[in-house]
Amino acid sequence: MAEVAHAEVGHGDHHDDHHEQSFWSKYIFSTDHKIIGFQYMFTGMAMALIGGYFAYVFRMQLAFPGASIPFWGTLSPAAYNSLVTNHGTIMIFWVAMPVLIAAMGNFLIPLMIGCDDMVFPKVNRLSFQIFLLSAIVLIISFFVPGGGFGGAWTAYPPLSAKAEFNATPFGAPLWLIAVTLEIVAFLLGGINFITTTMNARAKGMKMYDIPIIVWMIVIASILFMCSVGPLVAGAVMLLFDQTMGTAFFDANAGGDPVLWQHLFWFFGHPEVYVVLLPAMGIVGEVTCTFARKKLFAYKLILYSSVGLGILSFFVWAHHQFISGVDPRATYLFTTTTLLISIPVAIIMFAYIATLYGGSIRFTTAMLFGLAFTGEFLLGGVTGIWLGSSGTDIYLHDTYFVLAHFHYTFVPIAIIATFAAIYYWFPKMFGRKMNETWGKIHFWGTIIPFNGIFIPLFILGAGGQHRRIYNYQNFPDLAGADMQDMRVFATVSLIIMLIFQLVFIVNFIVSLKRGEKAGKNPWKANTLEWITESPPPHGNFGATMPEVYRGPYEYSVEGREKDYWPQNEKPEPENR
Amino acid sequence: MFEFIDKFMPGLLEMLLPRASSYAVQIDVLFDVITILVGFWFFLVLGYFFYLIFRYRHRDGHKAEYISGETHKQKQAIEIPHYLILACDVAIIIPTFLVWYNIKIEVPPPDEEIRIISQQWAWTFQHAGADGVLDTPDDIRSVNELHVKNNTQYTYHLESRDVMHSFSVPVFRLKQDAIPGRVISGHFKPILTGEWDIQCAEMCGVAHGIMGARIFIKSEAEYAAWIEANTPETAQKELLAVNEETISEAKEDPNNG
Amino acid sequence: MAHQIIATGRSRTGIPTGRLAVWWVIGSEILIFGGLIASYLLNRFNHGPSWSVEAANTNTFIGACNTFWLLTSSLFVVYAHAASERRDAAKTRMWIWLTILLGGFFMGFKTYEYATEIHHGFTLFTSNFWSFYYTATGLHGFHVLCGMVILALIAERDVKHEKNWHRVENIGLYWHFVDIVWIFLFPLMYIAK
Amino acid sequence: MAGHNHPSYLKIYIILVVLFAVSVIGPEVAPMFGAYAKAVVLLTAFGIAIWKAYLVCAYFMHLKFEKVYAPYILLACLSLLFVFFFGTATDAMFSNGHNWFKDLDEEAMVKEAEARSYVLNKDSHGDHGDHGHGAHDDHGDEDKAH
Repeated sequence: MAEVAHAEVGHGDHHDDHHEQSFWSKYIFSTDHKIIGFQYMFTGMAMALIGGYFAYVFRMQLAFPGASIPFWGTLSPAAYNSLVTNHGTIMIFWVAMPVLIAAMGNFLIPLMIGCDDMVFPKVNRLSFQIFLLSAIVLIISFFVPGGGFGGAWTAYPPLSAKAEFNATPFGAPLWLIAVTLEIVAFLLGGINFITTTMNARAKGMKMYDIPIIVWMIVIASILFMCSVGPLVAGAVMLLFDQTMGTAFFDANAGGDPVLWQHLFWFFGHPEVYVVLLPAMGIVGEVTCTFARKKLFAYKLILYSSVGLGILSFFVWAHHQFISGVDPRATYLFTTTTLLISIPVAIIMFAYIATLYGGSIRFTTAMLFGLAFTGEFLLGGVTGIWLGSSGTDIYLHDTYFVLAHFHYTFVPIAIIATFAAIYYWFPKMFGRKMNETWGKIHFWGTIIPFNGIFIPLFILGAGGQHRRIYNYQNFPDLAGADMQDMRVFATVSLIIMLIFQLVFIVNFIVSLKRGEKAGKNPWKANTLEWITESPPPHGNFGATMPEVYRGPYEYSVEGREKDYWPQNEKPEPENR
Repeated sequence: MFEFIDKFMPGLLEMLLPRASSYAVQIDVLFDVITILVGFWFFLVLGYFFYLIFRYRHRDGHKAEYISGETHKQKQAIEIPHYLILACDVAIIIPTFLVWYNIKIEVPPPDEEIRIISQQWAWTFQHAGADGVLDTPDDIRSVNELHVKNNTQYTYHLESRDVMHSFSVPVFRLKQDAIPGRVISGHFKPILTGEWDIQCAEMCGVAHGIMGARIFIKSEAEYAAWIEANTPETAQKELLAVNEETISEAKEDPNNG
Repeated sequence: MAHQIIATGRSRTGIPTGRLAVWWVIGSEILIFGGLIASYLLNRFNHGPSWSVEAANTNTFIGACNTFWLLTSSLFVVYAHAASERRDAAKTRMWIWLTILLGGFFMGFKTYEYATEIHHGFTLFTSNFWSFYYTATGLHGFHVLCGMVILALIAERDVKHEKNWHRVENIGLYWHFVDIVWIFLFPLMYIAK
Repeated sequence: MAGHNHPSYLKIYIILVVLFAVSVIGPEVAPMFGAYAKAVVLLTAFGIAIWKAYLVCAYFMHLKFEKVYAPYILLACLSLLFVFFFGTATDAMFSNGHNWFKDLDEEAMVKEAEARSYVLNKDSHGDHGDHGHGAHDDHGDEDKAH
């Protein structure tokens, strides 16, 4: 059976052996996991620019309502709704997921578990192509008559179901199709990650020798796969409602609009952990390498993330406390929601404990890694106000919620991603990024980030609701001090966006002129660092690595070197 | 009980918004309790985190220790705080349940009922009128203006005509989504006279951003006068005119006023 | 350097990679169909009286025939798998084509059923019961159709040339899953009235 | 997985067909059980569906002989469905609950359904096809009226 599979895939890959590949077959239609990882990464970055631009436009509107916005013009309410909706959708589905799971998963999993590619390279390519198609469909949806969909990323029907309500007869279905395609792409990708890790590990790599980020990506893929099914069914139903006029979610004809909320949040809440776990994995890797420490309580972290995954299926209705679910059900969901703080806290404590007794090198990657831990702490704890149903009555759908989940999602999708890019850039492209500019970028990202969202916590606690395009319409919210905070947040955002230019320039310049990295610039243990930078096709050359120990054997006593690569044969006396 | 605890609390939310309903104090107290518990942990952990970063920064000739974190003693470094967090969780869950029960589960016998009908993009409030009974001819309907009597126990019935809306009165600390096809009931008791915002807190379409209303909490005398002035016999013509007028025009008045 | 992907040949779990992936695919399909069926059930319990009046109009005879076709095709596809393990290309192809034939019966009956129901005035838009009926059976029919196409491709491109034998088993698993979905759709849509 | 001692496929198939026959006959004979008719239908319809699904999974899909991972994967997915169902059932499945009710006239829906039902009307009206269409059109008009 296995031989046959070999022959088949080998055939498809045959032309990769020619040294003179065209640009197309090497970078566009490649089945190589590294190239597909890059494709995901660059598509994700491009979409992040769009999402960031949207954020800039609507923050400008909030700070200077009605003014003409540079690079946009005057913002209409419909366009505002559309920008808010698509900012959320893009940042979650087209930035966080592709960069954290797909790009990092594709690039790292085969390298870290010591095999030459994903188990289904063609499925992998197909996954990216569907993803790209979904991104294109989403972008098209901004330009159709009626404009892009503006019913919030949660797309609650009946607003999302009928054009007479949402006024976007083409935008809404296209948005839904784009999201569904994206989900299909990640189902294919996720199954690939899971089977690869289950089946294709290097010789000697046992359960507990797998680097934590691989575990995290696999758990996240499983979470995604298990949670998204009902949403796919729901998306089909909603699409029928939108385009054909069925009444699945139409209360007048006996449907139930709240059912969609359940279908959506049954996926939507685990989705938070789908993007959180890979980010935590990245930070775990970075922290260990630069603190020169073994990961504190590896097994406990692993079990906690599995527990986190399971528990995440029992909390979804905390998004619906006040949206019409039976109030008695809330007791259960409050309890589970507050309990979920425990596994998250265990992981965070373990990361902090990892620093204890370390020898911390403040590289840019490490700074971003530490910043993730610090900022995510705030994002995590603010969830408690919202998970507690009592305070959620007041805080639901205010800027407090918004600030809370930006304090989780920005560390996840932006800060951890930067940590990953600064950390693995040498492996990806063979050169290091400039550290000085990296540190300027770091401070230019972290300080404005807090400047954006801390005022929003206060605004939210003051009763300011989300998705409102002009607070001057509400006398209680139109006060000068509240407006000052909005302006402060907007200015912070602009500063943060400007500092991203530093990153882009640094990235491009380092591609060409960066310091040569060599095989293992950070003196790390995991398998990706034993091969060339960038890794050749097939990753490890003639002999595939064999694993003898866990991934975090740093500073082992009695050894001269403070790291101990996983594939290094143990010396006889140690045995 | 909440009033008593409130004496020892910083009253963070009250700094930002007054409390205009009988149960606002409960949510404020719960908010403060969570703030204190969580804030304590957050700053403790963050402080320790920064201490570790500073203490174990890289210095020449200094090598990191090898700590696996797998021994029982080392694991306690995580286990003990995690039991403490569990204790905090319980300390939060219990008052949470109480607050939730008081606000969303138990509906005290009402002095007066009110029907709230939401649609794109306006609120219609059906006041019980002079006789205090809903669905009688003397009901007073008003668009985007909710008039309530101070110190009166209200029960509201929330409906939606088209899409999801959310009835949010920040000064009451009250929020409830309106769902087409469902009638959702709840209660509030104003305790402070004045005039404040009502917002729609659920994305409801293009003009979601201006779907606001005003709540007027009146003393008994003012409220009686308002009833007097607005009962349909005397105000039928005006009311009809308001209803016939385009929604946006009707809405502009309270917001600008 | 090898041209072949080493990763695909590894099997740390002991389950061949292709089959492992199929299990995951089936797992996710369970949740997709399950989400739809759960939504159907929630509505059905909520609107019990009116939906049972609606459900009385489904054609139990055709539903039963279709169940029978799929059950039998499951037997055939498992025979195809048994034959493929003996590396008997001719037998494997025969059983696969018989499976496709029964799939074709299923689709034919389904088409006739849809036609009569539309003729009787029950379309996708008649009421929510019919929306669920057409969506669930349609999604299932789409899976049957996909299964038939893949079966045909495997029979003609792989089995005929005596390669990729494992694919017979993998598509068989998928086919059984489609059968199981129907086993549940049949009582839900046709029997419970 | 060849070489496992599983029962012959034909035997399983015959059991399946017998079960299938019982599930079809179930509703026909159920009225004989009087008060238990509904329970009998549920048992023959869904009890047997689960049994059949088990047989197909265990023997045709060889799950009985597969490595433990596979059944765990499927069971995990299945159990999540129950989580979803019971979490959602608190409001989606009922017409009224604590402090809320659904503003829907079930009796009117029954009447509508009866009016357009083909089975109920085919005896009284010879020309069933037209009637069905008529009923449907009426419904459509009502929808617009909402």
